[in-house]
Amino acid sequence: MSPSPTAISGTRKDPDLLDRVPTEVGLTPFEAGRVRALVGREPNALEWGMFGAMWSEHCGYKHSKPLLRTLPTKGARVAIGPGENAGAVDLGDGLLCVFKVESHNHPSAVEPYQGAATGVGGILRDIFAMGARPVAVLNALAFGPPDEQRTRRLVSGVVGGISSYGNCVGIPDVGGHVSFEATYAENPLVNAMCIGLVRREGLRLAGTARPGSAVYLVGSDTGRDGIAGASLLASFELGAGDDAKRPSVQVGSPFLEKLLMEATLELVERDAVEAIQDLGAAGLTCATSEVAAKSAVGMRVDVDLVPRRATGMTPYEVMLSESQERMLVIARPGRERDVEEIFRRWELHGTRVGVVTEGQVLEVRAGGEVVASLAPRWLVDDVPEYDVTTWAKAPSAPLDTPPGGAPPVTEQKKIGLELLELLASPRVASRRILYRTYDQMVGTDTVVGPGGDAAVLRIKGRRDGIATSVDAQPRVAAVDPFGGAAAAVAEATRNVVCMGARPLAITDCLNLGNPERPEGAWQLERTVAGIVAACETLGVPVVSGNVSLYNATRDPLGGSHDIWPTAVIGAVGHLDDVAAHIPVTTGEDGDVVLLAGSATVSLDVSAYGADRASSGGAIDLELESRLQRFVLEAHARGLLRAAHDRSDGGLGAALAELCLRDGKGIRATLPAVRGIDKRVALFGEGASGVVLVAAPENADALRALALERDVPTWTLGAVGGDLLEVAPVLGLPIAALRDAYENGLPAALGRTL
Amino acid sequence: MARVAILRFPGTWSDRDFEHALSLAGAETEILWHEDVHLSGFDAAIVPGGFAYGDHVRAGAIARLSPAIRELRRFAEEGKPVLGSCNGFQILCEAGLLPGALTRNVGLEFRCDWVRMRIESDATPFTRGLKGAEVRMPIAHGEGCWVADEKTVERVEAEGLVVFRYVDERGAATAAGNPNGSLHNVAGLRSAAGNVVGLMPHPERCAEPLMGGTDGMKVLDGLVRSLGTAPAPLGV
Amino acid sequence: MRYVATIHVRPKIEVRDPQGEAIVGALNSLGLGVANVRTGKEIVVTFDAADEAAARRATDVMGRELLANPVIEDFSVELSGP
Amino acid sequence: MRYVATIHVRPKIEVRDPQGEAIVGALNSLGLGVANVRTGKEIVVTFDAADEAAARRATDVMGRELLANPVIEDFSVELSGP
Ligand SMILES: Nc1ncnc2c1ncn2[C@@H]1O[C@H](COP(=O)(O)OP(=O)(O)O)[C@@H](O)[C@H]1O
Ligand SMILES: [Mg+2]
Repeated sequence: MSPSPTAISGTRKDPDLLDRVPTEVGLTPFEAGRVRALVGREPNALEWGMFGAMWSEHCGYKHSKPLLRTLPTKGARVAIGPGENAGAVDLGDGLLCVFKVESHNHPSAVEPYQGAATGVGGILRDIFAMGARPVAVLNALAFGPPDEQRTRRLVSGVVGGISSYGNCVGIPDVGGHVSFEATYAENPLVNAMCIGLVRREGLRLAGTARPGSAVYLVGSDTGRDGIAGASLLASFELGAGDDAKRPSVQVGSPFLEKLLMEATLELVERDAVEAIQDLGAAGLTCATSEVAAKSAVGMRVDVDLVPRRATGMTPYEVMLSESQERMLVIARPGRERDVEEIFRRWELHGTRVGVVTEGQVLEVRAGGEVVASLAPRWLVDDVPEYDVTTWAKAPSAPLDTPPGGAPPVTEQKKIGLELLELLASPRVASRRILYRTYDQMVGTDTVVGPGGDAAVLRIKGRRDGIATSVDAQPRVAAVDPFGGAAAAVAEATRNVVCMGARPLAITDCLNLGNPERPEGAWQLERTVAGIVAACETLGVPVVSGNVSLYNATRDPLGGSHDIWPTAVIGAVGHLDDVAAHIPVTTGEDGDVVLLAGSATVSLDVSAYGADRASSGGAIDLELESRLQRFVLEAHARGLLRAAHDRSDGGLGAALAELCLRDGKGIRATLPAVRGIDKRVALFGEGASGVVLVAAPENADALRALALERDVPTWTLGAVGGDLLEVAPVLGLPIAALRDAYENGLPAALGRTL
Repeated sequence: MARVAILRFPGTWSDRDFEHALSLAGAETEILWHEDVHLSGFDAAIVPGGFAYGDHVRAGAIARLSPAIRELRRFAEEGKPVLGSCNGFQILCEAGLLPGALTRNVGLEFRCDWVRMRIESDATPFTRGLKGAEVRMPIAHGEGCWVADEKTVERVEAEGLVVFRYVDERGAATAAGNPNGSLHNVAGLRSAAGNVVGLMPHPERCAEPLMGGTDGMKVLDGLVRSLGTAPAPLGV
Repeated sequence: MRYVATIHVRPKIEVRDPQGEAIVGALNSLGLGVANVRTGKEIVVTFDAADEAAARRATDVMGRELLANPVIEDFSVELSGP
Repeated sequence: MRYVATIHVRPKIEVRDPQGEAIVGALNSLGLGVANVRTGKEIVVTFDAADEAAARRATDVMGRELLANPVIEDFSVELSGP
């Protein structure tokens, strides 16, 4: 058993504190009881704080872990599944692609610029902590209506923060997703995804520290910023009385991150380290206990040795500070000099703060005394788990917010004008005004950046490449969390397929409301089930992810509404020959334009809008799977000139976007599906639709292949002219489409392009 | 083979990109850490893009204090070719190797996009024979607005120091073609002697067809050819 | 009446100032013995207001609504004129 | 001896200040009658120097060598302490 440290004064004397302390660190009485049973004595305040942070939802996944275990995580190409800093797929020839998505919703709501910036910083560290060099970032964002002042401030702040951080570190931002829906007005979503590459032998995991090795803390000095911020402790009143006023806002330093990244990668390259762990939520507590628990060792840390940015910091503050841009580095015995030399050359502050020990005890020292002594596994592995399905309950009444959101089009205008309005609407319009502030090309590997269905990256010195996309389907999920999550998996992988890449795996970020409420629990359960179903049918495993719960929005009456359950899905696909991706073009004059997959669409949860949604547009995952395989096969046979996913704005928007690629026209007719209104056919949305363009001489072969693969197709028309013509309903000049699509978002945000 | 030094400051990120692009142009390269920059034995030097020292204070301001700058100045005085791109251009201006200063884009936003430029001077090792040519290159910067006092601007124009000028689709130096508000649409400059050149765009990002353009290779290839030892470039 | 206000915006004392940190390093490399640097902004606004009380109210709005981010910055005002 | 210097860095009057221009627009949209805005920086340096003369020389070096670019900016110093 661990030595019993002297209690921090006050804990034992004041009986009131006995119950107050665990509550203040966010533990329920039940959890406090578990802690006492594990520790076998009354923990002191620091120890309570460590438990509070590590057993928080954010670090401990209390409400989601049992569900996450149901995700399919195995596959021939999976190199590292969930559980590490990030997951990885095998690209062949010894190269791994490491990736993960992470949320920074709450910090971004408090301080959009710094919240988003430090979100990017955090996900980058997750990737390079594994020894992988980050090669791209993506971001998925969700805001309220863009004409609201508050939204505009959030958009400027969040996009500014992402751009400032990623650009400075020098990682290209190659894609993303933005939703504008009222449900996110108070609670924006900011999810950042990062992709890195590492040779198999360069991979570093947390579970490889051995007793006797030196423990270094490197990077930024430790300050009072964000003390235990992740454990939902906005104002923890332990110690000095002014704690409450301390902002938990953390300010990032991308410059320091760049140095930290280069130094870490050099440490790995020179094989000077045993294990590396980034410091994120719960700071030093989390990093030390995770490395120790995963390596089945102990660790002794002397907080007096930790370089501080503020004076008079208590051990509690040092152990729970969430200062950005720090890494824990376990040196290989005998290589300490090299480690220190690398820190020095990259102009970094790196200090030896402890040692890996034999017994499985995490011992924190201060002023020559032991101030905390806990088994790392208590903090990491013994987190209580709650089975939310036991109280999950579907909402009895349909949602009171029409997920269509937009006012119903009562007085129907000319359908051509409606298409222009739809292209200019925030749900559909080009995101260029946002992503042009991101460096998309640094690294010179971006073959296709933002603006295509998915981004394409080359790998220098190799023939193959990667395609990646991040997507979400919040409107569908609002009425059907299962369908929305499944549709998001389908869309992300389909986008990758539209570049000619085979989806290898996904990462997911579950942005949901309060899991303690029956409906929140139901949404969580259904969301995970939707991902499971889609992954299984489409044959893509989940290799990493993140859960962000308690995303709630207040209504004017003071009640609290959960946001729509929003699964953000990042997909990574592989191209054997990166130069042979499906190009982002309109096609040549005379090329045949077809719709493949499903023509079943509805206005119910579309960007066009409906007054009340009755269904979330069910997805046929078997058809989706056949469609994706068909597109890849058609491309492999050289039958495709271009491909474009039908998504927000339906077939009308898809055709318009296709025209805008090269500024060429298309003459088309709507697919003849019995009983479907022309507006539904043009603006309706539904999964599993891809618009394909083929040279005339290949069209028959393409249709024959589709027939053989049991994928329905509809021939829509041909490329040519300088209008988008959809007979008999509209004919619009390309310039008008461009104007609507490009200026829509700037106008909605009250800016000029 | 031409030996080209690529300077790396804390926060530089285009170093590897230049290394790759120059290797396509047939040059031998070495990345040098700013504290140990010794340029004897090199035929040319590149100051690449990035955020040296986080661009704190002003872009290039802290990098200017590095020992590398003294060595670079000496090297430039010997008449050796020096190219600064993006942050490198900012550093060269801060160091006084090129006139004027680069300030925040008038739109106040970082901008990553393709721009068009006209090459206005061929009196540099990078642009020989390219006078009048129009090129397309990517930019990625938040502080690329070139400013100087009136007298300097006049001198720069009178002496023909503008090497790259932003132009619109019709080839005119209009506001529409200017991504950052630079005076006189200046995108890149040379020193009076012509061997030091700086520009905001990124030639190393458009040196192969897969990257969407090859005009950058013209500049890098120009350098290698001017050094007189290059094999035929690859991939263009 | 025309007033001129200088509005000083500074990061709150407990908020990290990475720019200040970078300047410390740079100044020390010049051989100066610098212990600490904090960076802020200074915005000089020339504006019209009915009287001094109105001018003060206006500068307060400027600082609160636009120039300072209350989550991480404080501001102070020096008013002169008319 | 420990000194504290506040170094004010301002764009030269003939240099365009796009940030200032943007602030004019934003403040006027808040209903304030703003005629002109100039933005500058304010750097507070805590440092050691032998005496006041040395401190003044040091702040001069700070301004000239790093904090202000003479092509576009002017600087002034307020010194206090020790
Ligand atoms: N926040 C963002 N950052 C970067 N790129 C983005 C962002 N949002 C959208 N994009 C890009 O804009 C294009 C259109 O996005 P979206 O409408 O979500 O496409 P799709 O419907 O095909 O997923 C995509 O290439 C996407 O990567
Ligand atoms: Mg999308």
